[in-house]
Amino acid sequence: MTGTVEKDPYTTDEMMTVAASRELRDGAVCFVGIGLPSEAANLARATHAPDCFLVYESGTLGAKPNVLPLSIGDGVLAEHADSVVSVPEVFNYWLQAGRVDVGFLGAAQIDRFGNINTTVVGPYGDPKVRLPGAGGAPEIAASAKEVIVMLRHTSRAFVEDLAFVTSVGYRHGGGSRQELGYSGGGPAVIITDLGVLRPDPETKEFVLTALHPGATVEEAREATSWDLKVAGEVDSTEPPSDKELRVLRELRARTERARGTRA
Amino acid sequence: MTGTVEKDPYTTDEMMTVAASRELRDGAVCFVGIGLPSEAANLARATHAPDCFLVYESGTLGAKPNVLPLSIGDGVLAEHADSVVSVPEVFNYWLQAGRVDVGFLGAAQIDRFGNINTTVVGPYGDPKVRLPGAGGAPEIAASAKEVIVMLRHTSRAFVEDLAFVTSVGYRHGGGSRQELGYSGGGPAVIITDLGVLRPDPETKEFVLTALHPGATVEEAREATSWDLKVAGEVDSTEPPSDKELRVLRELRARTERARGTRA
Amino acid sequence: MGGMDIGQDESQSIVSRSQDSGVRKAGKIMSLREAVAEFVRDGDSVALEGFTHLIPSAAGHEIIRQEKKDLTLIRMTPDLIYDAMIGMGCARKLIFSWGGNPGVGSLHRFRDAIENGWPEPLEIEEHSHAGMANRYVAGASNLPFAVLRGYVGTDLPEVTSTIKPITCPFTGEELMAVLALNPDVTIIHAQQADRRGNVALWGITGIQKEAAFSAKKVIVTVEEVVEKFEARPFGIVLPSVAVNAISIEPRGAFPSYADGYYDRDNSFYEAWDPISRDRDEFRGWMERHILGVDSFADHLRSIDTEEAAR
Amino acid sequence: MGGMDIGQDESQSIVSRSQDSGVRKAGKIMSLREAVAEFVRDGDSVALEGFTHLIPSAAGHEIIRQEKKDLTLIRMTPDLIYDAMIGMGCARKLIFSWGGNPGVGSLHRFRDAIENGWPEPLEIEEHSHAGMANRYVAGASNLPFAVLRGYVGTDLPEVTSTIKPITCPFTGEELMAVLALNPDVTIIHAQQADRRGNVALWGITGIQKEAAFSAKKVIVTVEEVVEKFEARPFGIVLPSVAVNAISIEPRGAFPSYADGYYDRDNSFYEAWDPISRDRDEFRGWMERHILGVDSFADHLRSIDTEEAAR
Repeated sequence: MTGTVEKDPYTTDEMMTVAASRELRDGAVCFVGIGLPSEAANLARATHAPDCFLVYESGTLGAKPNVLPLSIGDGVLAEHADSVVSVPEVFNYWLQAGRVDVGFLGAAQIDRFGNINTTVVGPYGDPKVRLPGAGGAPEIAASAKEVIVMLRHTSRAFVEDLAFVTSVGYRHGGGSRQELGYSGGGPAVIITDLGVLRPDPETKEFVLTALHPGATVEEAREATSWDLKVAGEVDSTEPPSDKELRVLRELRARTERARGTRA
Repeated sequence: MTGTVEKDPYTTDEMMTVAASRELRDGAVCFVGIGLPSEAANLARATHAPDCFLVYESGTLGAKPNVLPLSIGDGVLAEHADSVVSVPEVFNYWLQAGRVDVGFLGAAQIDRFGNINTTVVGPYGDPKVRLPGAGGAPEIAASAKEVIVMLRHTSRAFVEDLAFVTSVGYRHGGGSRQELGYSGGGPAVIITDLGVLRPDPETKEFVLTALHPGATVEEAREATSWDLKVAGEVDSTEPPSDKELRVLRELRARTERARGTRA
Repeated sequence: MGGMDIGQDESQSIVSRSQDSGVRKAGKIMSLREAVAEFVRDGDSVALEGFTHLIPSAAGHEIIRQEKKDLTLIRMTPDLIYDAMIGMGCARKLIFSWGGNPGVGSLHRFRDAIENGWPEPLEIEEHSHAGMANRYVAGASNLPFAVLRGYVGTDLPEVTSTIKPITCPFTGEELMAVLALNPDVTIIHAQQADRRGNVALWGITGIQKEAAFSAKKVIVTVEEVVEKFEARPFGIVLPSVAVNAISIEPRGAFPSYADGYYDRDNSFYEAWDPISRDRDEFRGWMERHILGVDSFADHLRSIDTEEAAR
Repeated sequence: MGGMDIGQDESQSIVSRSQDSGVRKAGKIMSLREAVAEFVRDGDSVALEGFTHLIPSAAGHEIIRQEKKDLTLIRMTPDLIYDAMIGMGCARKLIFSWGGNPGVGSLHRFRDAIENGWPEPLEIEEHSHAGMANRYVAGASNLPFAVLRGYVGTDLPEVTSTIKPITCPFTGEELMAVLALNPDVTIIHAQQADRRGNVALWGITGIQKEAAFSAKKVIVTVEEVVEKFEARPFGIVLPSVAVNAISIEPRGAFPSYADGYYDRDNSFYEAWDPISRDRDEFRGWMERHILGVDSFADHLRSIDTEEAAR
């Protein structure tokens, strides 16, 4: 409101969301889940990628939510969508057919090749923690042309060995993913609260290629259970711009207001 | 309009349509084709079977045409339908799923076991007459709980050996149809312009069980290339009632008027 | 075997199994109590579907009130209603693809049953969403299996016996087959029925059509009965011949959405977390608000009263 | 091999085959002449679908005018437009399930080609409607085959190599598999497009969605472009990212129906019988009314003029 605008501080989640949103090219067909991916995709749509085509697994095609959906079945996804189809149709005619350019995935555990566990911690038949399960993830991992993984960087999440392979990344690395016959290219990037990891072109092992402002290589190594490889030159992520932060916060505020009137 | 009503003469096609319409029980789910079957089903709906549920292969469910459709894609089928679905859905979720009680079939050739040819006369690779082909018939024959066949009785149609089996009736007779694993019961009746044929419960060979008024056993035998079996007691079809004829002719007249304004 | 023995059944027609006469009776309006009593039997496989929109909560409560046992519960996204049914001991087995409290966190009763066998051991059969969706499609199509590109390279085929490889007879390619789902009963919630027993859904219609068409018997709860349906973008209609029973249950999808009627009550989803976290707290809540009331309408009043008393 | 080599292709993604960049261009409006010139190549497999409603007649004429050759024509119900294309020598092969003049009789050019090889031999691959519909579904789903209960006991598997038995890996049951269809180009006619390139169809929508989604490239002719679609019962919308080109062709489905715009011109269907019965008569009519005009609009004027002159 005043003449000069101070640079706002921002949270690590905001940095993650902004970094993910920047990965989306305008016009891309994005398969979006609820939570941070939905924030990132809608931030992109409200900033540099107005023609981003959002597909939610509940069957909304070209969704244009003005507030963030509370769940995959939220009416705001259907309201301004170009089309609404059945769940089999969105998985078969869109995802499996190779029409999705970018898919988002979260993870409870991830390994160095971007394989993901969202099923169980501990033995399958006698679990320590029973997680929600597969949902749409295995086929997003299989068929989206590329996958953006978003998760917080902790040594419990970045593990040497997955307890369960729910969704395939680069499998055992190298060319081993291709043997499975999937059309999707695999995880292109892992965005955490500390930085950005991208796969080595040959080995397909994920390498730390950028750090968000304030994060250090040491922190990233400590938050990774395997011996994390670090790029020769580690980029520094551009902090959220004023516009990115403003648009993201307006989106969240609108969402909060809408939630308030709903309960 | 006057006090007494004279019995109208009627055509053999009208007799066929009326006889077929009487086979439809109220509430039955009927899979209907264009032409005589559509006339018969809509006559039934306008007389004794108002809750007959008409399914057309173009995807109209619970169609209630007030005039006869010109083709399977006619708007009158969609206009008052309970639902309109895709072609895969009508074949998979309705016909193949066993939801159809009665299906209608026509035929270019039929044999003593109710197998049907609508594909070709002469060798397949060097045809004498190329017929339209299968359409929806093979799966109606396979999956409708029962099938009503309507065709004119001629020795060219009622043949000893089919040139091509497009749709299966009782196959080689006896229990040979069951070996194919189809859920549908097979052809329950053949209605011709001369009379009615029904399958022998054991051999499944079609037997002349009724004659329409004016037709003779001799005529039916002459119009059948195999040695036609005749029931011990041949019923005489009840001629079209005044109401049946009036409703059928009104339906046709409405249809003619509608066609006239369309061209 | 609940709903899993499909394909081995001697009759290949889904519909004929549930029909004694050749001619189908159209769906008739009856109370939800009657519908559940008549159509849901102990040991049945039961699918309550609604992909976070139009969740048939009222029907879930009625099953709990009628103390149905040994059910095989089928649902892509087992959430609050399945958490409650599992915690109340209705389920012997769960077939699912994602079990969480959407936007909030864990399903504590679901986790307690799987992790600790409370109140009784829960057999699980898990798939991906695509796998579950295609299993319903196969079931609705009266086919014993469906084919998809998925599962290869994951650990799911090792733990789920209803996933098997299949080879394309034309190209030789290997794909994955999943066994069809044909629930004994499917229950969905829809916005409207008309007087002839047709059912209209709109907004996100998810997997409801396939879940209904794959089942031997179908119960639909609706917000209201109307004279005539309006045209709605992307609305679907289930003809009455595909429905066995219709029960009028306004707000029957609470706390989820019913497009055109109400939005999700997010505070209830958040409140479920503490309600369900502790076994005794859960049991007490269930006794007060589900077992101790006569209907879903009474349930809604009872939670409003408790809310107001705070 | 035209559209039949699907599944053997190294890329398993339908869409990526037709896209050079990672990001898809939305359907853009261009003249039908441009669209056919750009997207339909000699030797292509081409599906013009519309299940007796919304038949893409204007596009069929344009293909004839551009003298496309060696096409593999795919269509469940080859009718007047395919009769014309076959008679004009556009087709090397026909993939179909029912070939007739609906409500009138035979397709004389179709028969002449199959019975007598005129104007050139026509290879045929025939299925049932259910088989064709499921082939499109498989194609749209990027699967190499579909499964159905059918064909067993008929002579069709003997003459059609794209039908083969397949065994359920769970139940051991034998069913029939059909090879997926993935046309190089699918062309449909729809009622409306909006300015962003989305396409709306309503009334009987048949197999058009699956035909479009199974194809590598999609051309849609429309009655008109509107600002915003209205809600229509059972209407469907193809998002612009699934469409390559949109051409505005009012009455483009003549002589078939376009629900909300016009009904079938039955007299034309009847007139086609004598027009197409004789080779010279047919050829002359084609020269006057299709080859000799510039557009479908001119075609409609030319037949009106001939009609008026009688």
